[in-house]
Amino acid sequence: MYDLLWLIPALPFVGFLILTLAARSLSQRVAAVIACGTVGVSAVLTLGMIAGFLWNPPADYAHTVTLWQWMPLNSLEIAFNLRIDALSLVMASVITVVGFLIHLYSSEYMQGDEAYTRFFAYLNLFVGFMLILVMADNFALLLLGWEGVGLCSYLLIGFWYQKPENGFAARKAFVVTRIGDVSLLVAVFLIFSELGTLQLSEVLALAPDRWAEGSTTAWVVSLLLLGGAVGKSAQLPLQTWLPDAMAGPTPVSALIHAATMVTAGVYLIARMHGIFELSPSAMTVVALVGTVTLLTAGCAALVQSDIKRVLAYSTISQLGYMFLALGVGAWAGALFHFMTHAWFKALLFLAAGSVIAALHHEQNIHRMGGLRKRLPVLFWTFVAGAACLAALPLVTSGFYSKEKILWDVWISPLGGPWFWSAAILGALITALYSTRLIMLVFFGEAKTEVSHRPGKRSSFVLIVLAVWSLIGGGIEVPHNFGHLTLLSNFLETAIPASVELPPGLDLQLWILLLVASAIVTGGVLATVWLYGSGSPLRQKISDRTSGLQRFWLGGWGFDTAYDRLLVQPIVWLSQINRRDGVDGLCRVAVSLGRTGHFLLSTTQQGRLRRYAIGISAGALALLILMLLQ
Amino acid sequence: MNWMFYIVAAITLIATVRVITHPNVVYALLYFVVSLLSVALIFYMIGAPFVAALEVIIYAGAILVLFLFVIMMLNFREEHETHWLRKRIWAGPGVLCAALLAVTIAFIAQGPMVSGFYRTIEPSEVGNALFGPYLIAVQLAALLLLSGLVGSSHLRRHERGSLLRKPEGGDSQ
Amino acid sequence: MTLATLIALPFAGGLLCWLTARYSVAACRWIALLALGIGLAWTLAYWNHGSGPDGWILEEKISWIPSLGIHFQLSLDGLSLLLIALTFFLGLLSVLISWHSIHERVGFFHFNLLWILAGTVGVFLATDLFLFFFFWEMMVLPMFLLIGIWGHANRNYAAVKFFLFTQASGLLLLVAIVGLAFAHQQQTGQLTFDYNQLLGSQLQPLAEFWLMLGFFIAFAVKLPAFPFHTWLADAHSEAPTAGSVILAGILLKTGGYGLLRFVLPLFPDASETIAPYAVLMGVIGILYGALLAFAQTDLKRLIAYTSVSHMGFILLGVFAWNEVSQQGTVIQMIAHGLSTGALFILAGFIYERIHTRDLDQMGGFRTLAPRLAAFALFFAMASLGLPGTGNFIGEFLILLGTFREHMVLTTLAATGLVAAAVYSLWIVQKVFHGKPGKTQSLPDLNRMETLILTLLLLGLVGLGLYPRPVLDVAAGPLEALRTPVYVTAVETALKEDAP
Amino acid sequence: MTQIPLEHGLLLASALFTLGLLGFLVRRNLIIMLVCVEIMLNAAGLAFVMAGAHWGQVDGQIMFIFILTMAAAEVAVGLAIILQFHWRYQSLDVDQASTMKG
Repeated sequence: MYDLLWLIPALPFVGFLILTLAARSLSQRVAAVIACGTVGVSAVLTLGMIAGFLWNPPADYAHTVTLWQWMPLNSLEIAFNLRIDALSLVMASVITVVGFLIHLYSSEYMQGDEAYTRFFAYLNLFVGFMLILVMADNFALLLLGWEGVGLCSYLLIGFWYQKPENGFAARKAFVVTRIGDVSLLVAVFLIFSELGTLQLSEVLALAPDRWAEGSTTAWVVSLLLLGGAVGKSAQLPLQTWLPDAMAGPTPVSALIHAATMVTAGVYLIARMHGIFELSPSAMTVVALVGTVTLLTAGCAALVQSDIKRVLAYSTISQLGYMFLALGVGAWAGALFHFMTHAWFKALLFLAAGSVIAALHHEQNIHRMGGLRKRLPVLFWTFVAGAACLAALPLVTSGFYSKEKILWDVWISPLGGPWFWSAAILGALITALYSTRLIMLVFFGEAKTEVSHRPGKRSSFVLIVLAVWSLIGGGIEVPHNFGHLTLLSNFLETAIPASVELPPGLDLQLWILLLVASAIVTGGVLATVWLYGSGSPLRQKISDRTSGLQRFWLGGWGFDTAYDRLLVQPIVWLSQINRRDGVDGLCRVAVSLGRTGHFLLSTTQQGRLRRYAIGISAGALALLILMLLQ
Repeated sequence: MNWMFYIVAAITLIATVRVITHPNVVYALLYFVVSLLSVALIFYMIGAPFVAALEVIIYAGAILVLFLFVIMMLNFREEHETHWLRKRIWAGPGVLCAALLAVTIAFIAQGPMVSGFYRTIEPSEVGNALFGPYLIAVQLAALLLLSGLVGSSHLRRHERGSLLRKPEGGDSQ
Repeated sequence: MTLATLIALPFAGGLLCWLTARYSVAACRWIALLALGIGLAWTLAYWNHGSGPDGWILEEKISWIPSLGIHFQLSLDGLSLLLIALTFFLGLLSVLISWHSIHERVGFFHFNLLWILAGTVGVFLATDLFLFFFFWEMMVLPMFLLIGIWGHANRNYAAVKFFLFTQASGLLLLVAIVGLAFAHQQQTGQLTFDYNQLLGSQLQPLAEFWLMLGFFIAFAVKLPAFPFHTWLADAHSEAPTAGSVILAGILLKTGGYGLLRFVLPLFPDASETIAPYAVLMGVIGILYGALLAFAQTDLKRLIAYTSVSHMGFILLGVFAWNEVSQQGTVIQMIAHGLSTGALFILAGFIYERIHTRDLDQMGGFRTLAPRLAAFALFFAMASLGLPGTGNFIGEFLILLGTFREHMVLTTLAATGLVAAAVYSLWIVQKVFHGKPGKTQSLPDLNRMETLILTLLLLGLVGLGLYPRPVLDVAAGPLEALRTPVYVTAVETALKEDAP
Repeated sequence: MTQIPLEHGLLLASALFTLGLLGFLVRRNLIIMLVCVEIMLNAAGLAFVMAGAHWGQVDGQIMFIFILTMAAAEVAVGLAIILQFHWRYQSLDVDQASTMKG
C-alpha cells in the first residue's frame, strides 16, 4: 500500500495538467470537480497512510519510493525519491485536507471569475509541489518543491495580473523568498561538500558523526538553513513579503500564506532537527528570530486596518511561535501549533474572504461593522477562529498548542523565563488584536451594505473548519489535564520527543497555565470593554500613540529601510550602468581608432606624385639604413 | 673596348635626361627610343643578344608604338603631324641615334664579340630555361598578360561611364 | 564517412537552398528543413552507439596537408553528440521561425543559416586543431552576413562589432594553435595538429600558460565571459530572430565546448593556475550580466544580457573541474540553448506582431494573447532556474560541484539566482501583466508557433525531470577530459605490465 | 674585349633608374610619367642582365623577359587608364586627379 504514496503528489499534478491543457473545453463545474477531486483523493490517500502507520507501520516507520534516477552521477546519485514518515504525513495530511477544504470553498468563491480554470490549475500545482516538498527524500527534490511552491505563490498573488500592484506584490514575494532560497541552497552545498550526500536521512545520520556538538560547520549550516526557513516562513528579517502577498485571492491567502507554504520553514527546521541539535547557539538564534518576529508582527497586527493584513501579520506572529518552539527544541510543540494554526487561520482567512465578498470587496475594517446579526454563520465561525488565535482557555485548539509551546519554553534548557515572558506578552498582543478584529468587524454599527451571502459550500467548509478548530486541540492535552499526547507519540518515530519532562513540576505547570489563561482572558475582556463601551479611553490611547501606530502600520519600517538600503542603490547602480561600462572601453577604443583615421587620412591627398615621393623617400630611407649597417 | 660601353652608356643617359626634360611628349618618346636602343646595344655587348633583340622588338617596337597610338588617339589640337616633323624635333634624337649607330658599328667591327669574362648566352639556352625550370613563371606571365589584356579592354570602355563615377558639375574641366 | 556527411549535409543543403530559392522559395525552406532533419535523426542514431576503446564513438581521418601534419580528422564522442543534436534541433526551429518572417533573399538567408550550422557541427567534430580553426572561422562569416543583411536598424554596427571581436579572438586562437604545434614539434620532432597526439605534449610552464591563455581568451570571447561580453548584446539584439536563436543557442556553446575539450585537457597545469580567476570571471559575469539585464528597455537586449549571466555558470562549472560541476555545465549549455532560444523566439514573435522591441510600449499582453503569455511565463521561469526545468539541473550541479573548491565565490554566484528572479519576472511583468495599453491587436500564437514553443518546453521539462540520458552520454567523455593524458598513459602501462 | 666591370653596369642601371624616378616625380604629364616608369623597369632589367652576364647565368635574362612581360601588361593597362583619364578630365595633368583624398 505504501508504494502508492507517489500518487499523493502525482494526483494534483495530473489535475493541473488536465486543467491547463484542456482549459478551454472545460466548464467551470468540471474544472472544479477535477481540482477538488484530485486533491480530495490525495487527502484520502494521506489519511489512509496515516491509518496504516498507526495500525501497521512500515519498517523504521518510514517508507521510500524511488520513482526514477534523477541525476545519476558517479560521485553523486540523486533519485526522484519520495519518502513518508510521521513528520511528512502530518504535514501532508494538513496540506491535503485543508487544501481540499479550501478547494471546495474556492469552487464557490471564485465563481464568475473568468480565469476560474487557471485558478484551480495553479492551486492544484501548488498542492502538488507542496506535497513534493514535504515528501522529498533529498535536498534536490526538496528544492523542487520549495521553489515550486514559491512559483505558485507568485502566480496566485499576481492572479489578477491586470493590476500592477498585484504584480509588484507577487514579484516581491518571489524575490524575497528567493533570497532565503539562496541561503538554503548554500546550506545544501555546504552539507554536500562536508557529508558527500544529499539524501536527507543520510545527512541526518552522518551529521552527528562528522560534526562535534557545537562545531562551527554545524552552526553555519544551521544558520543557512534558518535563512531559507526565514524566507519561506516570513520571519524577521525577510517577513516583508507576506503582508503584501494578500493581494492574491483570499483562498490563496488561506491555503498558501497561512496554512501551508509559509510553514515550509518550520518543516525544514523540524526535518533538519539533527543538525540544529548539534549547534545549541543556532537553536537560540532560531528561538530569538521567532520571539522577535512574534512580538513585532503582533504589534503591527494591532494597528492594521485591512482585514487581510491583520491576519497576515498574525500569521507571521504565529509562525514566530513555531520558530520559538523549534528554537527551544519543542519539535512536537511546533508541529502541533502548525496544525492548529493551519485550521484556524485557514478558517479566519476564508471567513474574512466571505466578509469581503459580502461587502463589495471592502477590506478596510473601519468601514465594516455590525455584521453579527446579518451574517450569523460568518460571525460564529469567525469568532471560533479568532478565539483559537487568541488561545482562549480550554475551549480552543489554539490554547492547547500555544500552552504546549509556552510550557516547553519554560522548562527547556534552551528556553527559560525570558523567552517565556516574551511569548506570554505575544499571547496578550494576540488576544488584543483578535478581539479588536471581531469588535470592529462584527459589532458596532453597520457601515457597508451586505450584498452577497456565503453559499452552501462556503458555509459548510467554514463550519467544518470551525468545529475542528475548537475540538482539534484534544489530540494533545497538557499533563495535568489528563496527559494526552497523540501527536507527539505519532511524531516520535520521526523527530525526537519534545523536551523531557522532569518529574514533579505539576505545580509550576498549573501556575503557568493559570497565568497565561488569565492574561489572555484579561486581554480579551479589556478589548471588548474598550471597543464595546464607547469609552473615551480608546480615543485617548489612539491619540497618544499615533506616531507609534504609523510606525507599526508600516510594519516597523522594514519596507522603507530595505527600499532605501538595498533596492534603490541596486536600481541606481543598474541604471547608471545601463549602457555597460565595459562596453564603454570598447567605445573608447573605437573613437581612438576613428580619430587616428581622421588624422592619417589627411595625409591621403589624392595626388599621385606625392605618393610617389613618399614611396621614394621610404625606399631611400631603407637604402640608407642598409648602407649604414 | 670598354670605351664603347661608356660611350653607349653616355648616350643612354643623355637620351634619358632628354626624355624627362623635354616638354613635348612626342620628343620625349623619340628620346626614349634612343635610350632603349642604346640599352639594347649594351645587352648585345655583354653577351646577351637574345634580350637585346627583345629590347628592340618589344620595347622600342611594340610598346613605343602603343604610346604613339595613344597620343594619336588623344589627338592634341596643337600637335599635328607637321608640328611633329620640324627639324628641332629631329635634331636631338637624331644626333644621339647617330652616335649610337657609330658605336654599334665600331663595336661590331671589333670582330668576335665575346671575350674575357662575358660568355654569350644563346637564345636556345634562354629558351630551355624558360620552358624548363621557369615553366610555371611563364604561365603566370601569360596570365598576367591576359589580365592586362582584359583590364585594358575593360578600362577602355567609357561610353556608359560604367567604371567610374560621372564627373560632377564643373570638376571635369 | 558518416561524420563528414554530418557536416556536408548542411553544407550541401545550404548551397542547394541558394540555388533553388530562385525558382521556389518554399522548396528552399523544405530543403533546409529536410537537411537539418536528416542531420538530427542521423545524430540521434548514435546516441546509444557505445564508444570505442579510446573513448570516441566514431573517428575519421583523411590526410589533408601531409607536409604540415594536417589531417581532415573528425571524431564524435558523447559531448559532441549532445551539442550537435542541439545544433540540429535549434537549426530546425530556426528554419521554422523564419518560415513566415523572412521574405528577402530567402535563398541566401538559408544558405547562411545552414553554413553557420555546418561550421558549428564541424567545430564540435574536428579533432585536428587546424581543421577546428577552419570551422571556427567558418561559422563566423555567415553569421556576420546574417546579422548584417537581415538584422534590425543598427545591424551594421552590431555585425561589425561581432566580426571584430570574434576575429580578434580567432587570431589569438590561431597563434596559440600554431604555437602549440611547434612546441610539440620541438619536443617530439613531429609537426602535427592532431588533438590526440597534442594531448600528450608536456610544455614548459610559461609556454603552457601563454598558449592556454590564447585558447582561453578565444573561448571566453565566444562564451562570452565578463570583460569580453560587449559584442553579445548588440549582436543579439540586432540579429534576426533565427540569428539570435542560433547565436545564443549554439554559437555561445562552442566557447564552453572549447574550454572543456581543449583548454583543460591540453593545458592541465596552466588551467589549474588560472582556475580561480576564471571562476571569478564567471561570478562577475553572472552578477554583472544580471545587473545590466535589469536596466534594459529593449527586450532582446535584456535577454541577451541574461545570456551573459547564464554563461558565467559555464565558466564556473568548467573550472571547478569535477564530475558534478562539469555534468552541470553540459546540462546548462543545453538548457540555456533551449530556454534562451525560446525567449528570443518569443521576442521575435512579439516583434512580428507589434514591430517594436521597446519594453515601455508593451504591457498587458496576457489578456490579448494568453497562450503566448503562458509560454513566456514558463520560459522566464526556466531562465530563473526553476526546479523542474533543465536550467535548474545545470545551475544546481554546477554550484554544487563548484562549492567545494570555491566557497565564497560560489555563494556569490548563487546570489545571481536572486538577480535572475528579478529580471525574469521583470520581463513577465513588463510585457504580459498589467492592463493592455493602446488598443493593440495581438493575435495569439498560431499552430506552427505553438508547435515550436511546445517542442522547446518539452525539451526543457524533459531535461529537468529526466536528464539521465544526457548525463549518461556525457559521463564518459567528461571523465576522459578530466583525466590528464599522462595519468591515462601510466594506467595503461601498468595494465600492460601486469600479467 | 675586356670585361666591363659589373659595378659600372650597375651604376648605369642605377643612374637610369634615378632618372626615371626623377622624371616620374617632376613631370605632370601622365604619358611621360608612364614612360618614366618604363625607364625604371628597363633599368631594373639592365641590372638583371648585367648581373646574369657577370656570373654567366641565364637567369638574369629570364628575369628581364619577365620584366618585359610585366612592362607590356602595365603599359596596356596604363595607357587604357590614360585614355579614360583624358576622357574624363580633358587633360593629361595628373594633378587634376585628386578626388581620392581622405
